[in-house]
Amino acid sequence: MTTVNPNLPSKTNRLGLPMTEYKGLDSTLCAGCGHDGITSQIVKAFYEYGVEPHRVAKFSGIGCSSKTPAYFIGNSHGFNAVHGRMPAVATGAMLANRTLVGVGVSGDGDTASIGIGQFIHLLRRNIPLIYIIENNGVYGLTKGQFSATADVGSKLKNGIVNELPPIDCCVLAIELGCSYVARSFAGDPKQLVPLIKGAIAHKGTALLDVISPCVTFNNHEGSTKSFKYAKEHEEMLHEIGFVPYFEQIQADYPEGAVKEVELHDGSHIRLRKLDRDYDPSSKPQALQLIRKANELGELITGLLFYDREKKDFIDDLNMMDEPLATLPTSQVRPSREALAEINKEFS
Amino acid sequence: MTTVNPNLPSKTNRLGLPMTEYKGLDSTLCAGCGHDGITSQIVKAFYEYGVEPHRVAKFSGIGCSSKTPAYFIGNSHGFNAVHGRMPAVATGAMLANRTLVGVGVSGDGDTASIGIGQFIHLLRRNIPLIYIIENNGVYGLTKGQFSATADVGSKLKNGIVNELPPIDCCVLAIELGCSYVARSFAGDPKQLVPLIKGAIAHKGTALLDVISPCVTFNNHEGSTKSFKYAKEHEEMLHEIGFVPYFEQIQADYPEGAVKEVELHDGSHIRLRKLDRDYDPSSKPQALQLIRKANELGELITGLLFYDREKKDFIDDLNMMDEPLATLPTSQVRPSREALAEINKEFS
Amino acid sequence: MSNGTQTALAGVTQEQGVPEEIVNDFSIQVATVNGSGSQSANSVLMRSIFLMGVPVSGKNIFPSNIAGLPTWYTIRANQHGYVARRREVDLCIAMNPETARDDVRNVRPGGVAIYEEALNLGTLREDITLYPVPFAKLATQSSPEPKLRKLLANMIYVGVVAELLGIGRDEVVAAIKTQFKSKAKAVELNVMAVDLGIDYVRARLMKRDPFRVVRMGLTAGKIIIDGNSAAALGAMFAGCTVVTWYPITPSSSLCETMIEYFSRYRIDPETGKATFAIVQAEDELAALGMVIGAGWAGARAMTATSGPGISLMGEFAGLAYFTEIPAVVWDIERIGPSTGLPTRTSQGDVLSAFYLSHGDTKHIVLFPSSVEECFEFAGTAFDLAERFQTIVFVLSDLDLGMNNWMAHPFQYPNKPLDRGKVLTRDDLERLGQFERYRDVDGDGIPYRTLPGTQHPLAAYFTRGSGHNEKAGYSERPEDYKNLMDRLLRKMDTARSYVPQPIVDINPNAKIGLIAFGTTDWAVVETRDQLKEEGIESSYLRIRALPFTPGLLEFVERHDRVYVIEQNRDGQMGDLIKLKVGRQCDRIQKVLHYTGHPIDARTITEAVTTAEDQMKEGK
Amino acid sequence: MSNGTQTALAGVTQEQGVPEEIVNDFSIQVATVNGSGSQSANSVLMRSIFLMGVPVSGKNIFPSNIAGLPTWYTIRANQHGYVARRREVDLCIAMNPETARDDVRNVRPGGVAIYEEALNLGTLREDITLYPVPFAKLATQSSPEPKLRKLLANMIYVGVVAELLGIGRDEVVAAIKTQFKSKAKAVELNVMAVDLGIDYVRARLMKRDPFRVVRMGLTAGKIIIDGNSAAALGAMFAGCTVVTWYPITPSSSLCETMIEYFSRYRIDPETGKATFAIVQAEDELAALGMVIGAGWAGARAMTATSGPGISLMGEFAGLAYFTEIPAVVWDIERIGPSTGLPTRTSQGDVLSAFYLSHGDTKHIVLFPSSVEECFEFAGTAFDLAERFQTIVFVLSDLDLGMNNWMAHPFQYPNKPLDRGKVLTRDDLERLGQFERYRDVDGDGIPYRTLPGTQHPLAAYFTRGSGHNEKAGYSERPEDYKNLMDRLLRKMDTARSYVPQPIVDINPNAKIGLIAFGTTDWAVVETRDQLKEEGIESSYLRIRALPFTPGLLEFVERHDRVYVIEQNRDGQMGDLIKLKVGRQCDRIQKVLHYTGHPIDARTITEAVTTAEDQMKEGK
Ligand SMILES: Cc1ncc(C[n+]2csc(CCOP(=O)(O)OP(=O)(O)O)c2C)c(N)n1
Ligand SMILES: Cc1ncc(C[n+]2csc(CCOP(=O)(O)OP(=O)(O)O)c2C)c(N)n1
Ligand code: SF4
Ligand code: SF4
Ligand SMILES: [Mg+2]
Ligand SMILES: [Mg+2]
Repeated sequence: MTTVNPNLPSKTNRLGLPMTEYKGLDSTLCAGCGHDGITSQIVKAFYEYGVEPHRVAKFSGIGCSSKTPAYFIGNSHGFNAVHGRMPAVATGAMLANRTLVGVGVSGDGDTASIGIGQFIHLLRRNIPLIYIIENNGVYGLTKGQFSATADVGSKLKNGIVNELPPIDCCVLAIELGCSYVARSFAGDPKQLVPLIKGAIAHKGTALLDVISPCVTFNNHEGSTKSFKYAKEHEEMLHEIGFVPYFEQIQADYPEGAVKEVELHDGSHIRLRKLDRDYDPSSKPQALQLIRKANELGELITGLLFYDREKKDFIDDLNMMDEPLATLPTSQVRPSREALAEINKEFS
Repeated sequence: MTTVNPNLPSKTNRLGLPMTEYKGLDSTLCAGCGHDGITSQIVKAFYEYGVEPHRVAKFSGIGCSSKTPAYFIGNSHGFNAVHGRMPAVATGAMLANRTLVGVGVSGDGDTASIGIGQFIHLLRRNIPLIYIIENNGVYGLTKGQFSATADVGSKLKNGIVNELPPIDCCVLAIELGCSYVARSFAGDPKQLVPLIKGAIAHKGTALLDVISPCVTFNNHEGSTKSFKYAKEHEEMLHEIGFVPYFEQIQADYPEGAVKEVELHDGSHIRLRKLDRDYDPSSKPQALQLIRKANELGELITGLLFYDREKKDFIDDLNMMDEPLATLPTSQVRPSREALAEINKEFS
Repeated sequence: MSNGTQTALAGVTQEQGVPEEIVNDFSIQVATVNGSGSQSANSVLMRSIFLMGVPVSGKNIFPSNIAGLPTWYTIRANQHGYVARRREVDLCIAMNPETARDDVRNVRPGGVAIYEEALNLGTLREDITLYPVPFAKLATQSSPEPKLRKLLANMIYVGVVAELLGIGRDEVVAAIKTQFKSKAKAVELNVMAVDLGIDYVRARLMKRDPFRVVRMGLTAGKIIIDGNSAAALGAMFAGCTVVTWYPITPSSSLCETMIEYFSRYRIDPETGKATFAIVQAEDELAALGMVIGAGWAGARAMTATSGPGISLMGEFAGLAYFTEIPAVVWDIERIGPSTGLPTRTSQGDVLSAFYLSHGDTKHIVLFPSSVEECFEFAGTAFDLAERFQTIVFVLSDLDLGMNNWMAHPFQYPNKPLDRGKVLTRDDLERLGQFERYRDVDGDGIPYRTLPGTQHPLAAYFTRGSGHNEKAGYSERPEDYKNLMDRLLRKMDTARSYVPQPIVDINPNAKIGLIAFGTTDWAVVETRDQLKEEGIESSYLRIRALPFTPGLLEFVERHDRVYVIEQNRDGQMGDLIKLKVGRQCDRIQKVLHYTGHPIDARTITEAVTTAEDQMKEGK
Repeated sequence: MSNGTQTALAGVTQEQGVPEEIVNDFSIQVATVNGSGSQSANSVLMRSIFLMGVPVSGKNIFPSNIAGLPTWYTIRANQHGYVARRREVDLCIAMNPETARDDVRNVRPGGVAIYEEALNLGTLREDITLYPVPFAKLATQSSPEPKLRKLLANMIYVGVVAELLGIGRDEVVAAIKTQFKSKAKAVELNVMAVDLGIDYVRARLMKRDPFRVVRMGLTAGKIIIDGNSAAALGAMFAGCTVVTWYPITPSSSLCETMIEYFSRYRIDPETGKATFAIVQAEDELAALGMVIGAGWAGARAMTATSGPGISLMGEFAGLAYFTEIPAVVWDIERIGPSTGLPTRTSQGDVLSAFYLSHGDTKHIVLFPSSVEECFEFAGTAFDLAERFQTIVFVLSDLDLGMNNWMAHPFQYPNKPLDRGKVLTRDDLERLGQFERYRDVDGDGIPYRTLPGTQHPLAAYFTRGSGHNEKAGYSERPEDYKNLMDRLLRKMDTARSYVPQPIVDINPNAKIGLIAFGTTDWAVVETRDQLKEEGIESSYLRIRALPFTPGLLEFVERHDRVYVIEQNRDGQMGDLIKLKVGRQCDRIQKVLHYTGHPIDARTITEAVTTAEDQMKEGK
């Protein structure tokens, strides 16, 4: 572990690394694509939190969204898997090396259409992974067909109207016991950065469903996943702040206005009350809220649900602290005596 | 259509068919298997409702449960597909011939483990199909591994304890907009028969999640899917009756004690109040109820949710009334003029 | 570069003043950025040449992304009708600043480069003709709207090229009308842009290159269409009723075209209702599962995909084979393995389609090589699937599926649909018996009934597990062996039903060429090139698996047989070797795997080199 | 029935009074109902013979259901060590009323049937010895509990058979102790049941048959184990750290055994924590996906499945091949296509495993034929997967995986784990450069780094799409071709690393035999049978794909080469034909596909028939 250097110039983070260390290759997405916005917020969050790049492992499926891991934290290993099956690959990698900080990026097609099965089982296992859905309601990379998160009545550019109800990945996540569930909007960096930081600090799966308009295929009138629609219909649950474990919390706010949520590594998420009181620790309340918002066509954003106590899959498996990947032979090959004992058993 | 003959001996149904016409081959399942109970109730329901056997199409995946379509309505076509992918096959068949009455039987492994993706998309499309999950919390046919519906803490015969939360297929179904969602118990024929009849009368997907103990691998102490556990923890929501469309409804009950639910073909489901008032038309209420029951370890049974207005996939596709499968060439091959027009377009 | 081509162009250099004319034989490469709307300009340019009566083809080399990356469009015009890719670029239109230098460098000596004046490429090449054009400036005159201006900039180069090559303005205008259909406003704007280009050439440029288009009569009555559209239309006229799909390049446009045309021509005029169901599935497993369910219930059902989808369909393909259910799968091949190069062409799925699934599974596979065959085989595939009650793969590729090809207008199908051995209620009544998996006719093909058939004998149970002739569950060794042997027999029967190879025997030829699919276009040209070099050849074009007996005869007739295909492993070559047994040492593989369509010169060089070595006794 | 066997048994009929003794050479078939607990009785009987020092094997023919259907267990004892299946049944123990008549009919003339007295089969056969035994009645004496009684009834037949054949009671008791481990109560009860059987024979039956077991010393020091357990143990000692699986017959027991033994031997004694992760995946796609993720991150990861699972793994297999990630997949083959016969054995996945996935994908495949090789290849597979950074398939089958086999005790691995070309932080520091996909050593194998490596050079991006040597995204034709050619080169390097074939050249032999996997056991016996008929043979046992060069030499050396395998299409035979080119006409296929393991007599008959036809010039 690199230790924190307190005497750094202001342009570096606590590890002494400049923001550029958290950038990747230039994006090849369409100019204005929501996904590029999310990439920037990921860069910012990891920079500000101060995660060592080599400890990060990036995963994705296939799609415009799934290309983005090449565009952030270039000095970390990345894996662009096959369409819809990123969860399995990420699961395997996180089991092989539990010390990695896993970030998965996926699209709504990648997650909710072809990938919904693996997504559900990832959530059920509570694999330690930040899972970001860059949700634009269409298949960008194959030129604009509806995905399973397209809203009823939303229109394709060619006039085709979607008749099938959308899958709400946050609802699924909450129902399946995911312990960190947030919804956000690519056009709202102020909210997205602390949510990603919280996800870094979280243990278990952290799901971020981020509305991320496709400017080429789904940003027109009639789309409910356009920048315009999202901006007009965004309803922030709370104002979000993040205080990392290495910073002092300062209680400079009036009683009741702010809710502090302590995360697993000792960091805090600070939810500042807006119009309503919202406690992200109640499943039924969270579900009710989302349902109502969906009915009203509101884009409700913020930390929807959080459960600090949930065990993750590493706990379930009672795994060693060291990465399995690099255990020495002495730890992974039982002794001669063991084999003799086994041979005896079968003789 | 065979017409109803009013002068039949008492041992036949309204079509003049005896119960044996609704039976299939002898079961090869373990003696006492819950699945055989469900088979009997399917036989009974189709017999009593009077569905012409040749109009039925049976579908399943792979598993002990998935073998059962061979054991009922022998004079109908059946299709034992591959593991976890029955929904796709059933979807295709129902599109090819919309006049069929589709019955899908699946296991909890078949549906909730390998098959959860197809299951979700089937529900999302609202394919006209009776979908029965014979839910025993284990893989019977492969000898007793946990499925994704096994409860936390439930034990295998070899002592292994399940740590992962169960997937509640009824919750998923309701969240995904399924318009007929019921839970029942293989040991409760009185309830299961009217629920299946209701499913026959329903338009769109009708989901029945039926607890169906595996006597060989999951009927021991420590199993939450055993006959004993289910019997002790069953909480009936209501007493259920079914009045088919061709019978007169008689209002011989006191005000408020009974709720009549009208189904798509004019049949009625009659819910007789037990301990509580329950209105299966409210999603949030249904979900709350299930969640609470799950927390308490109760097996809540009955018609959990019903929505008469929901469009099914056939509506979405604006399909002809006649089966696509057998349309004459004149209807499926456009004219010479059409081709000439098209050729012109490209010249 | 090829000798042949060099000879033809000898003397074409600028030093010699006005060079000898090269008429109706050149290739144009337009280098642009994708998402910039160049696609319609390219199509218009291609069609203009087509309307001049000159055979032409257009190929798009595009990146696997949506906008902002380099894209190339190649147009080949050829008076002999050769439409395969050519390696050499005669005329380059360098519209993309990022690649312009490379693009211009890539032009063959004696060629032409047209480029944005501001790029200042005037000193890059001395051996080609350079035409700088101030596209950006001209575009500002075209429209006040910047977005529109960008689109129209492309149309300006069409005007420039047309004027330089001598393509008639009338033809360009007609092409624009076709491209923009009835949208008068769009037509008007685009014609205006073209005129800007024409005017610029007239006013400012002096023709200094040898390339010219001269009117011919070789395209009259023909159409221009891509293979995916042809397949979609073919399926529509073949009575396809259920289509399932999951989007994947380069197959998506096949199903999207189906949506378009089925909505136009397959709505019942009386009821206003659809005579079809088109479903976007959640993935390829589901897509094939639905096709199988629909096929089981009697529909003509199909899906279209590409390599990754094929890999996902393994389990269901085996189910269709073993339970004997009709299904049609179009595989528009792209470069694999894995995600590979999604926008590059390949013939790499021959083995995976043929052997798809575990156990002893084998399938019928068709190989269309033209848009006409895409149209035709769409019907053939259904006929075979229903006749043989099995899954049929149709292997097209990106080059055929997504590029524009000249073709004869589609012929109205003259045969009735072959719905295969389906017993109706009346048949059952007459026969008095029915066993689903019995080989009644000795051809390996059993009879089936459809769900919903109202007869007590009709019902049977379909399962992917072991079954006997009565469709009963069986683990008996004899039942299994009977079934497997019958399935082999059935496949043998299929040999005479599948499209037979197209064979051209040259009695003087010592060598034979074998190819399939789009490789055909290059082979046709290769044969003429070989002839020029004194090598006579015969040619057999495979159109289906399993093989027909004529294959062995063809191989035996020739000393050496070159199997030409677009994959690394020579997959078809291996299947041929297996088929021809000890004659396998006559087989030589010519392989091309770069993602770009194969060209004649590559084949010719490979064959002549091999033949030369032969002569030298190596 | 075979001539050889008939000769050996000539004279053994009841008319001639006490027949000649047949010592340590017979097969027993126990016909029961599954779920009735007969499995332990069968194992005890087999082990008793084993403890008598006589080579033995046991094969279970069971239905694809859980309880109540007919099941057969075959024990073969043979003083020469032949342990392949025999077609003939010498002794039948007919415990299942439903099939008893057929079971008794199935006994070869001169054989023996032991059956429940109440079934009244006394008149069914005159040419075999019949021993009715009142099992049900005897069972009532064994226990008051009906459930226990049912279980014990099986053990009674063990006593009967032991006494009739002369198997020592001590050996039976020892076998019972092994079977029921330390459970004293169970041992006691079962011994009691055995004694009931022994006593009944002594009191009531007169030995009238020729079969006897006599003590030998051929099994001393050996173990009995199934191939799946052997593979599980082999993987454990090979340092496997991540196991993912989805239950499927006949592979489930492999992973279930892993769970058992890893929990015993792979918990760190200091921390009490697991040095492994075993995950039941949601399906086979996910299982392989997890293996790939884990392999990418540096773990030795594997999964086990059977045919349907292989068909589902196509897309991920291609990803592993193209991105060069180590992965190990065990395929315990069962009969396909599709669901097929889940409880029957096959070698039908050779082609699907070798070619798994679209595009030009090819894989390393290993073929263990014994439990020793299951143990050994478990390690070899990891070494190869990590050395070659690719997916390795190990093709076992139901016969090997789920049946009990005699074997030498497992050898402690003497080689260190080959973790392949992994660059550590220090390596990177030293080298100062790293390109993920560059062929530094000329063997086609690039270097890799693991995620988490703390060095600025370490990171690279893995993708299933086109990439260059630096792992950058690329659609360039040259990059693609370079990559594909290197992958071929890598596979060529693998030829000398994979387990080499086992070759036994008989200098006098005109014919050669080629087999792989479990077919080996029948071939070994066949060779002796052929020798008896005057036909000398050489033998090459394939142990891996891709092939090693010695194969061609072997084929060239013999006039005719019989490739023997357990599938319909002669899949390995085809690959061999391709490999040996014009020598392919020496290849003849001997195919067996019934779901039952192949037997020597079937092969011998096929070969002698072919050889006879040869002589007759047909
Ligand atoms: C097996 C498979 N099927 C289909 C595709 C084609 N494909 C590539 S990306 C994509 C959809 C991407 O949509 P989404 O995940 O929403 O990402 P977006 O491009 O919208 O960001 C599809 C269908 C593929 N790559 N692999
Ligand atoms: C692709 C594939 N993987 C695995 C199997 C093996 N398999 C058969 S049934 C089954 C599980 C069945 O469980 P469930 O659906 O709960 O049915 P049950 O037997 O409990 O009724 C499995 C894993 C298979 N047939 N196909
Ligand atoms: S197509 Fe849409 S999702 Fe893809 S890069 Fe462009 S804007 Fe983004
Ligand atoms: S194993 Fe279980 S689920 Fe299967 S038939 Fe037996 S009791 Fe039923
Ligand atoms: Mg999307
Ligand atoms: Mg189950």
